[in-house]
Amino acid sequence: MTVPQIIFLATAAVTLIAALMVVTVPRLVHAGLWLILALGGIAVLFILLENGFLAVVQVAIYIDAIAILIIIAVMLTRAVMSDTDPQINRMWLASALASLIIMAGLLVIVSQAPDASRGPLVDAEVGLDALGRALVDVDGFILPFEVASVLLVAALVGSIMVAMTPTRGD
Amino acid sequence: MVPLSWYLTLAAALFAVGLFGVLARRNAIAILMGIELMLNAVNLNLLAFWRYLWSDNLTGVVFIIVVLAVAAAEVAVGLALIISIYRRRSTVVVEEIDLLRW
Amino acid sequence: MPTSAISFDSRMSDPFTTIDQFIKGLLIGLGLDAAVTDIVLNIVGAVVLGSVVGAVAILLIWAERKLLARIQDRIGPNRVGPYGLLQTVADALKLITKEVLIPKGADRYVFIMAPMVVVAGVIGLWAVMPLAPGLIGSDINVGLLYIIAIGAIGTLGIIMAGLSSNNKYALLGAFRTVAQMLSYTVPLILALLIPVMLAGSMGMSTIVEAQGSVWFIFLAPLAALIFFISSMAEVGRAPFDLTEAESEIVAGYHIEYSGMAFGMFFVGEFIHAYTISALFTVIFLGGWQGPGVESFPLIGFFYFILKTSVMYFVVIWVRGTFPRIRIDQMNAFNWKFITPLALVVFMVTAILDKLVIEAGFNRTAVHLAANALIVLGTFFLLRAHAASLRRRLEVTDRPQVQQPEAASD
Amino acid sequence: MIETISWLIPLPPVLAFGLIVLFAYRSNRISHILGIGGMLIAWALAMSTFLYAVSGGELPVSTEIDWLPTGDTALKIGTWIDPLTAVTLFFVAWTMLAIFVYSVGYHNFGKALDPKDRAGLPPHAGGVEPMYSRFFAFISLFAFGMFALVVTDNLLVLFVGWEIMGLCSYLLIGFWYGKDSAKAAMVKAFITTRVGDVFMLLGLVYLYSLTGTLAYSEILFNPETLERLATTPSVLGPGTSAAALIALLFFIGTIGKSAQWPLHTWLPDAMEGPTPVSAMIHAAAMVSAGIYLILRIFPLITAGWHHGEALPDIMVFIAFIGAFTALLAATLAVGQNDIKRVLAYSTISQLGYMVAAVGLGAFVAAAFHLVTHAFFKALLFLGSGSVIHGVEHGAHETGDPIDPNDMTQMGGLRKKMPLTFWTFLIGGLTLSGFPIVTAGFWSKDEILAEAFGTGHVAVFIVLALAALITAFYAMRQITLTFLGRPRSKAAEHAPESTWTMTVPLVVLAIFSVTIGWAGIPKGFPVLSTLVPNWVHGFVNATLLEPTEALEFSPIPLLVSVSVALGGLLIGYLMYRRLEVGAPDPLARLGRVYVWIQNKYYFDELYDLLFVRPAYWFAETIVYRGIDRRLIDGFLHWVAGLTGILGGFLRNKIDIPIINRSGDFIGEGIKTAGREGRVIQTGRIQTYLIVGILFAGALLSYIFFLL
Repeated sequence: MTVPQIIFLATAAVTLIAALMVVTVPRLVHAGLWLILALGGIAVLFILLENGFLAVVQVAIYIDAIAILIIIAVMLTRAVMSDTDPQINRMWLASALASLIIMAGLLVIVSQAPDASRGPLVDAEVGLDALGRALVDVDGFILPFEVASVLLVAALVGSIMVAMTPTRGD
Repeated sequence: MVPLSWYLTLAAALFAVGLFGVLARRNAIAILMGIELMLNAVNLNLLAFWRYLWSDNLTGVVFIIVVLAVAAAEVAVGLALIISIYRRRSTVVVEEIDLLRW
Repeated sequence: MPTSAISFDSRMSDPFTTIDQFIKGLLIGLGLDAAVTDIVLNIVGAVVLGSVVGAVAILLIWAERKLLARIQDRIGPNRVGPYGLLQTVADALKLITKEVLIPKGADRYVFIMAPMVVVAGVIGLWAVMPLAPGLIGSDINVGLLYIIAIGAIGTLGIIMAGLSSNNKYALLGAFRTVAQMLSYTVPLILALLIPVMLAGSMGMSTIVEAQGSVWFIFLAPLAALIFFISSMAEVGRAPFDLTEAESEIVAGYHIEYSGMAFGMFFVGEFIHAYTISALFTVIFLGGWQGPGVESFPLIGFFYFILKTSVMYFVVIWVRGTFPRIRIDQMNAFNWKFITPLALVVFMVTAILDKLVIEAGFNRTAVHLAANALIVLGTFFLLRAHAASLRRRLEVTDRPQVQQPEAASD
Repeated sequence: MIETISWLIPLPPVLAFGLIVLFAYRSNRISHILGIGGMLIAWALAMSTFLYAVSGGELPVSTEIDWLPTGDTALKIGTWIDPLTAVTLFFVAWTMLAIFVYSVGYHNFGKALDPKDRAGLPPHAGGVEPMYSRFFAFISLFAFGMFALVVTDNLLVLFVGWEIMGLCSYLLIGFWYGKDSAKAAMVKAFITTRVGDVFMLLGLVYLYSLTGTLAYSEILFNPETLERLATTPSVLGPGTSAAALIALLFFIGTIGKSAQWPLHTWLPDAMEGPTPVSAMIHAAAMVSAGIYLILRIFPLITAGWHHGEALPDIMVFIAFIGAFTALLAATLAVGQNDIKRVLAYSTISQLGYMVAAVGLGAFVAAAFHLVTHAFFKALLFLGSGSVIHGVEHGAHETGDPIDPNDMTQMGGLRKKMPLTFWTFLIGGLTLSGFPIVTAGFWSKDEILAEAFGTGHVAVFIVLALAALITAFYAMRQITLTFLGRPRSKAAEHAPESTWTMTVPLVVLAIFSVTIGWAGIPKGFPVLSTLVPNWVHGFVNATLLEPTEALEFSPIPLLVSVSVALGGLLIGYLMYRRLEVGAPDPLARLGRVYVWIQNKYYFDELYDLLFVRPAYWFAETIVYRGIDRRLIDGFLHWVAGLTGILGGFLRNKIDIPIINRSGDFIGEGIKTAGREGRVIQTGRIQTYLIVGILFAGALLSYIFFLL
């Protein structure tokens, strides 16, 4: 057992438990907080994978923005669904079965993958510079980058339009 | 040294957990949370593959950035829709949102 | 936390590296593994940094109370210790001995965790703060991004506090805080991008080193101003302290907190303000840069503390002299003024940075001139807007004998 | 240069037509600016062409381009400028320009629109014509047709222009389509001229089938072709040559267009249109086109004949028709009281002169008379329009309900309308052939001299007699209209017309006098030494085989002078003291006068011979017999059969078999849907679960069992 392995196992355990809590706890606010924990675990795993940039981005986007948005949405809609109501629908058993099937299938595939047991490459750490240039390079990824930005603008405008309070004339 | 299969296994488990949330939760916001978990599982996979197999190639990282952007957009629009539905129909339970059902 | 430890590439004359090497050698000599040594050293460093920052808060509170008193023509604390220096210690002792009340119906664990999250989020920022040449918790290359990411964790703590208190004033305060923090993050990030462009890196020490000849406040004064204003709003200091406006929502999100739980929020706010001052110093005032740093790196630390303290004085000064603004003014100011302005400055700086590459007098002059032009343009736009507003007011104030043509004007 | 100009001459009017019809129809001012502007440009182009021709430019000018491909060859379109074209352009451009300008005043431009006026009816009193812009569009198109006919280099385009003018005359005669008489007149004019056109088209086809071309240069000015046509026997039999048959067919076209007997009946009725239209038809364009045609095909008519030989049958026929028409129409003109009808018969009569001249081989005399006639007849028509306009105005002012066209109601207008009187007097004298000073004298005299000189005494006598009658009715008209005392209140209050109407009159009057001096015959005492006979030399150059100028002979001159003066004198004496309500002095002729007044019953004759049989045939044979009995009967039978078949299909097949099975399918689907819809929970989660389970099952089947 090396140090990275210990860190990985600890983080993985925390992440998985937090994820399980997210889908099972009846109080949605708590689910949101557990979600933050799970996402933070993912960020730690990103650091373990030696990509600090994505880890920080993960924190900035998922925890600071998405998770907080979700919690606010929970707070805004809390009045209609009391925490004592069933939070799991009647088909939860079938859902669990389906999820297990998916997981089993994925694990089967993973177990048969030829490279599954290999370690990380030695020459890691592609610089932030290279990533930045690749994102705006015509021969690189400028198209997905621009498409993502257009998508974000569209989503911004769209969500404002959808959530806007209807005016009196509506 | 952490083998690649550990990450893949963790991602598979996380994906399954998120899928269970999507399939079983009644609250629309909780379903969104499940979707976020699934997306994160995918991101974890992508970065693990990048780190273990193609670290000289930036495609995996760019893919994650695109997934992040899509996730942000999805949450924004999704929450806006949920709040809009909540305003009009006073519910966020997906089973009760059945206006178009026969 | 990042695995890479204190930077190793410092010169041998660097005292901090020497200390690091010495302790490391000592531990390895005791029979520890090299990797474990790194981890231990990291933990020790983090503990020392956090403790020192926490201890500094006591001094900060005293300084602020004294200064505010001077501004308000009072004397301030002067009974406990010399110049009342131990007043804060006494207050802390009182708070620690008091019971932490947890209201009925509160969400117990979340309630307790909230102040910790707030304080942890603030202290976490110091991990990437370059205190002196070579003295930095972790010199990651995405330092500024880290600042933004971790800085927003405080928001989470405030939401948790507001949610778990089971009190409507707390919830309202939390909502206000979140709205304010999320909105002012936009101009804050836009303003931070400008020094990133000028320095060509997001790494904190790189940014400091880039200011060897000219501080960025002279290259980008408008960005500095925008950063200062929006970080004040992020902290929730006056005049943006409407998150805890006593006259409106009693005490905001921490209304139900008592004892040291309340003390943590209190301390967290002061540390946050000091952190913002330190950040401003690092990003715009050249950090530890100053005469003689080349030969004696230790002086850099004092330069840093000095500049930060001056900035902290400015923060207190603003708090003591500005009235609180209304919530609609807060939002309008952000979305209608400071965000567009930040966008304009950002674009202009980006273009200029592309055009004038080599450092020197030309670069400074061009950037300063551009900033001055933007200020002038903003000034005239505001005047025109004010004039049109006044005209509209005059038209609507007119008596009932309105001409039909007047409507079309 | 001249080639380009020759192409451009017809274009401005048609452009003006298009612009007026498409864009300018709302504005009267823009409409007439466009119309007159287009005409002015065409006039300038025509004048420059004419000047080029008379200043000794090389003639003929000929250009052509391919138009319609017809197998190996192509129909050509082109221009052809020779002396005949030049002089025709000259009078056409001048008279048309005068008519265009005159129309502005005639249609009361500048006055307000009378609210009582309706489109399709003449304005009641002094108001502007409601369809003002439409009028200018039509006459612009008319001008285009005439110019195209004149400048073209082949008979096909000539025919096209011919037909465009036919259409325009139809439209313009019926311009006031609200009047029943105008409607009848327009139909009559159209159908009557169509009779001639059909024969002309036959001639075209026959000519094309023989020669394979319709270009002037390859037929009319190609001696080989003419020789071949003259010697080829026609389809009618060995006695006639192809040239003669073609010439005859073309000549029938001229009979229709130029209103020669027996197709002359449409022309007097054409007076229903506005007066500028009458001038257009009678002087500038329509009827002149007929004469232009026979002048143009003169080489074809005279193919195989040489000057001084005995006339071939076809020429005798043409001369006979011309002379007969001249006399017939002149006698008819005497009996008319309508001021315009007199002029209409006079036109027919004068055209008869020209046709007779062509028949006698007097090419130059016919062309000369065509030019002079165009000017003085346009002058007379426009003058009569001015008179009518004035009398109408007077009638409206005094409330006197008279027919403004009736000469017996006029009189004494000399004082009221001096300018109109003097110009009309010049026109009338020119028509009568008043000696020496008028152009009509010289041109008519030349025809009489030709008839006498070539030894056709019968024709000469007939024409001289017609000239006498012409002078008589011209003087009768002048006297009745202008001299003596007013015979009605309207005539007392008739005002002089506006300048837009009188200026064209003056211009035309000047031409009516001066144009004749170009054609003073060689050997005429005194004058011929002063002014050389320019026309003869110039126009003769058109022909490959120029006609010879006759030796001067005093006999026809004396006859001509005496009949002109005599006719004028008789007319003045008979009518100078006509009182109100008094019968026409001619009524003393008794039965003959009745015949004249009824136009020798030609209309009734044609009605009996053609119209009634046509109606009877249409009603009895075609409608009752074929249409009702045969076609309708068959259709009714088919319809009944179809009905029976349809009933069978509906009751035995459609309802029991198709409908029932269709209903069964529909109901079955509905039932299945009603039962099956419970599967659709509407919950995506359920669908997802089912989908994942099935996908898992499928994948595991593929993965493990296969």
